[in-house]
Amino acid sequence: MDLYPLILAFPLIGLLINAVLGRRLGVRGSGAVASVAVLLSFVGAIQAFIKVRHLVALGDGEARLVVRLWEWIHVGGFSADLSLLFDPLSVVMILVVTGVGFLIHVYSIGYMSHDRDYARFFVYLNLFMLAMLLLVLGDNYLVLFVGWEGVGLCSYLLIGFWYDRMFTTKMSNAAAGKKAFIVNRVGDFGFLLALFLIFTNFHSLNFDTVFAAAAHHPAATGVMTAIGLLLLLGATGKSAQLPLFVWLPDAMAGPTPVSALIHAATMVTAGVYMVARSHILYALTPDVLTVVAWVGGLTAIFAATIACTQNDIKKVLAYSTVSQLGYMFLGLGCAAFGGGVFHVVTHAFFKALLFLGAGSVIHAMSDEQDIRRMGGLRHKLPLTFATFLIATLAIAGLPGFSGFFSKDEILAAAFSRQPALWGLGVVTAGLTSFYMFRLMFLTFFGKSRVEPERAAKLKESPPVMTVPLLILALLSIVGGLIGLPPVLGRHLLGGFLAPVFEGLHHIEGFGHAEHLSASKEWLLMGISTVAALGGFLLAWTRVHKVGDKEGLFAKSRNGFYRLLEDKYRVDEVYDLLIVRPLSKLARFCWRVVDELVIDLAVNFSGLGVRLGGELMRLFQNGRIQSYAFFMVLGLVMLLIRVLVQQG
Amino acid sequence: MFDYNHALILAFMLFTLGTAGVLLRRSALVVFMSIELMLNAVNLVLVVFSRLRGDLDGQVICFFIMAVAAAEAAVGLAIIIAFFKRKKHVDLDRASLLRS
Amino acid sequence: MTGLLITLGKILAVFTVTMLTVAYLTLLERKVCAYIQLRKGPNRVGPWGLFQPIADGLKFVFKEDFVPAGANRALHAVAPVLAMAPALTTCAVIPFGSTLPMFGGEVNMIIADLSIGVLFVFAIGSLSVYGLITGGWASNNKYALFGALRAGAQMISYEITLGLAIIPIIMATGSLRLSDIVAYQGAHPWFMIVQPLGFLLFVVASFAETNRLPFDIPEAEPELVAGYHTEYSSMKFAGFYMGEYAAMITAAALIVTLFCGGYHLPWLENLNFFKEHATLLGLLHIGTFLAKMGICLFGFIWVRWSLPRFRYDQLMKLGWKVLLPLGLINILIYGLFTLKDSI
Amino acid sequence: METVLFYLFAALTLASGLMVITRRNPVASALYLVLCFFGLAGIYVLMDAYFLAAIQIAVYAGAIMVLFLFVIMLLRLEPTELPSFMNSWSKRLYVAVTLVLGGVFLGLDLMRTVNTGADSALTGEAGAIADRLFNRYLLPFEVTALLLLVAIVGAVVMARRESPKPTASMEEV
Repeated sequence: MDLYPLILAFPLIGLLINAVLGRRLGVRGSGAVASVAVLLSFVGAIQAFIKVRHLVALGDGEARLVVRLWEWIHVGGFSADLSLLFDPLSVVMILVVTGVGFLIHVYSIGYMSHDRDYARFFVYLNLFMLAMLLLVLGDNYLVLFVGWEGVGLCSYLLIGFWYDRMFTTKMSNAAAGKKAFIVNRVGDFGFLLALFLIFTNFHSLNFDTVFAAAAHHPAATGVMTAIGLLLLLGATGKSAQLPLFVWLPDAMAGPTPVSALIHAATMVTAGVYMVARSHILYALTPDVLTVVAWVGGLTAIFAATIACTQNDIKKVLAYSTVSQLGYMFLGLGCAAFGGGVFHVVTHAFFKALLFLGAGSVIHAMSDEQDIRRMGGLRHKLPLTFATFLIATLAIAGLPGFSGFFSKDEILAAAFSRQPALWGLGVVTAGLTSFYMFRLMFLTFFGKSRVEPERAAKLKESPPVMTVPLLILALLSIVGGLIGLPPVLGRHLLGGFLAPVFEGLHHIEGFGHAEHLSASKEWLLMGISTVAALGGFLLAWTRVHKVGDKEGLFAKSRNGFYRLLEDKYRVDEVYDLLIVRPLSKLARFCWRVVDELVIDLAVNFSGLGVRLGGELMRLFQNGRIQSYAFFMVLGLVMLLIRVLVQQG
Repeated sequence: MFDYNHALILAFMLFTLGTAGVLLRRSALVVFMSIELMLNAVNLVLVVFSRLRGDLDGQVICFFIMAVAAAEAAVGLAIIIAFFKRKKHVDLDRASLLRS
Repeated sequence: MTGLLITLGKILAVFTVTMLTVAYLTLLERKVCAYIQLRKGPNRVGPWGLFQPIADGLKFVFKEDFVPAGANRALHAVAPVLAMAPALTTCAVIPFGSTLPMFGGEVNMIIADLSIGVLFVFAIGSLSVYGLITGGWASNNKYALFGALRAGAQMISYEITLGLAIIPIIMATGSLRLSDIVAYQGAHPWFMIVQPLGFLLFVVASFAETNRLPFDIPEAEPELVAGYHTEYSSMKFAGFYMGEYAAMITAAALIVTLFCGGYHLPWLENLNFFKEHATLLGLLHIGTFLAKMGICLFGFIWVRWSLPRFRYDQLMKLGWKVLLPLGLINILIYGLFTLKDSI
Repeated sequence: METVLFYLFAALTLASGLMVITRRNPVASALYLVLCFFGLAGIYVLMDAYFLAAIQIAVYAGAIMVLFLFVIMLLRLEPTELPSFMNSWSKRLYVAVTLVLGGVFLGLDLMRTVNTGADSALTGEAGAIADRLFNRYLLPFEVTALLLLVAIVGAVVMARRESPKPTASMEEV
């Protein structure tokens, strides 16, 4: 039985069941319903994968299945169907989304077992799966946009899931959710404008039509550039790139599985997916592609530097996510669309693993997130420690682990296209290694700094949480094998995705990807390995060795460190540049425009009406006979007019 | 045969008398009667034109006007009675319930 | 010109006969009353009191004409005329005979054979209430006013029954002309037989319309002194008095015309003898009409001295809740019969 | 003959119409109105509208005006003051404007003539009108009947004696 056409139905059914019956099912029942729903979707995804792979193997270039569900909008010259597009790109995405999603669902059963609102949580999670699948599977920009907004909504709902708690002393969870939503709106605004431009220029929002039209009759350069930049704006919002990344660290207010699922593994990669999907449009405007690369590169190093100084276990991972997303954009910008997607996949594995591991730690630590109060946990949480270590090795890019291959592919592409960004990438790789091992050392090594009452309750998480960790750990190790560099073997993923990026070959400058020579490949791999090891050594010497000494967390640091610790004060800058002027403007609108101008106008018009009423009152005097008089007057006038007219 | 023009002028004068009554008299009853006067003037016009056109429809409409006038009289007089019960007068100048 | 003269002559004749009948009806009433009450009645003026009406008339003329203080003089004076006029006017459309050969032609024994005779009767009949109301109100006397209001209410109420009672007759004859109705009864059974319910209703309503007992609420001596003519005396009172009797005569004439075959006398008028002598036939018709009317008038008087008076609420209840529905049902039944025939 | 009668009736109608609106006493007004109706009925007869004439008398004079008289008597209305043209500014205005405009209208109207050549000698017999009423105008006729019923019910409800204990708010009104 083919489940893939129903892939959207399962999460929908799951969320409906949970919405109605969730509270009666109990946390296990409710979680089981949600998990099974996602599992069925995952099975459908696997089926779709097999079919698509079969089509790819046939090699006639049209490796795609379209499931048309129904005609959605048909207005004038505009039509949009709700139809699902299964091609290699979307299949890879749904495999990751449903696969990782399933593991996280299972994990959530354990993590949320003590929460009173588990049903609502699983409803949101399923809703998220639904929206994400819609986003990835839609065969036109409109469906993609619906999914796009849907995941944004779920993100907002889940960040503010514990709406009654405070995230930091200054910010409530609800406020964090609002921040995410509003920052995303900025990006969505760009996205929408891009959609309008696409429609006005290509008269369709369907991917095929748009790309075919764009490839053969590109619009004016300015328009194409605008479309590319506006789409990029949308992507930076959703994927937390410069300058719209500020919401992601605050999104850590949500439950940790949410951080793993949405804010690390899946939703934030929507931007990457969208850019990869629109590769034709970007290929037609190389300048924009350069911008993409630079945005990615700068974001990567920017976030990596911040991550080096953070003390909240989830914050470190959040900035790490931003940084890794930057990598992906770097890859996209260097025309390594396949590489970007490859990094999406590997990153989904190890970042989900990291977050879930962090969640396991937090769970064990009774909701303590500050690594300054951890240390030496490897004895108490052996499984968590082991998996976390694997993930760290993977993200740090040590050879053999998944992260190594995907990062290497991106860096190779950058090397051939934007050497400067390659340098940035290598430095980032080193920084990544550094902050991850710093996190490792502070959390799992050294002496325990755990508060006694928390230490008493410290114990390994239940199997329902650790089994997903193990599976993800396995994937983190072997995940890279699907994309081996040419010198080592076949690039399975690249071959699979090739039909998607077929169109690129017809565009000047994007012919067959020029492969680096084997020696250069080896050299590059070596350099990144060295960078990773360098980061590890730096962490070893600067953190692990001095870890227990006084002053490690002291405030007396140099200015740059404090700047990093304060996340470059981007939030403050935004506050100063945007939020405060805006609120000043709003205040101006309130005090001056509204109260003085509008209210006055309203009052004046009211006065006018009143004066008019006073005037009319002279006639409406309540006396029947005066009414009758005016009637007769009118009648006589009318008659006179008629008579005069006639003769 | 008499001049139908004169019948029309008679109707007009009757209507004017009725109008004057409606406008000038203070007693609701007399105003009501003046309205009947106006209705009758209209009836006369209808009958004259019915005669001129050789069509009975005018007279049929007259009939309907009379029937409606009867209904109107019943309701109108009931209103006057109800009004009188409250106010002990039927003076339109002092009838100002519409005035707040 | 001859036509006008003939018409004037007929008017004169009818007026004279009616007024004479009125005069002697008063005598008749007193006589019948007396005999019903085992008395002799007036018998001093002339043989069997035959000159009594003349004496009464003279007495009225010489009485003081009193107008109460605060009365509306003009209306007070007009009221008796208003009371009498409708009754006399109604006589104009009643066929009191067929035709008489006169002045070298046939003369219809009817003053004005209107095509809307029945409507005319009702239109004029509805005016008779004005005399009572005006008189009662103009007297500036509360008894008179009450009497007037009651008279008005009663007459309006019973006029509806009166109208409903004869609708089947109109349905049968298909004409509003009274002579047509009489002619119809010459060829068919009298409506009295065909329409017993209608006849009954009409008679009862006629009693009420003429303010005769048992419906003489407007006068009602015990409660209202003398009702609307409490403040009347002399010839003005005589006006009301004569008006009442004239109304009685009109009512009797209508009953005869509408229900009792009018001037027709079955069988006898079909004799060959009368076919040869048209004048005799005409005279026979007139005589028949007068005789029937006399019987009717006697009935009026008989009822007056036999039945007690209704209370006001009983009267209204009877009118609206009994007679009116009965009249409607009568129309319905007759309509169904007609429908059956036509199908 | 007919012309003479017409002017007689016209004069009667106009004179009594004038009386209706100038009498102080409402009873007098009502009686003059009845007279006015008689005049009109006469004119109807002159135009061979017999049925209407009869209905005019029966309905207007016989029913509606009796109702008026009833009400006047029931309410024991005192004779009202005639309009005091001299002391009411607004009424003076009414009269002036109405008369001026009415005069203009009448003047204009007198200049026009209706084509009286086409006198149809149509007679408004009961049968002919009944034919119209029950064939072409059956629905309006039925609706009128319904209207009368509604009017009766409405009148009864409205003029009904109010509940023995009126609420305070009703009293205030």
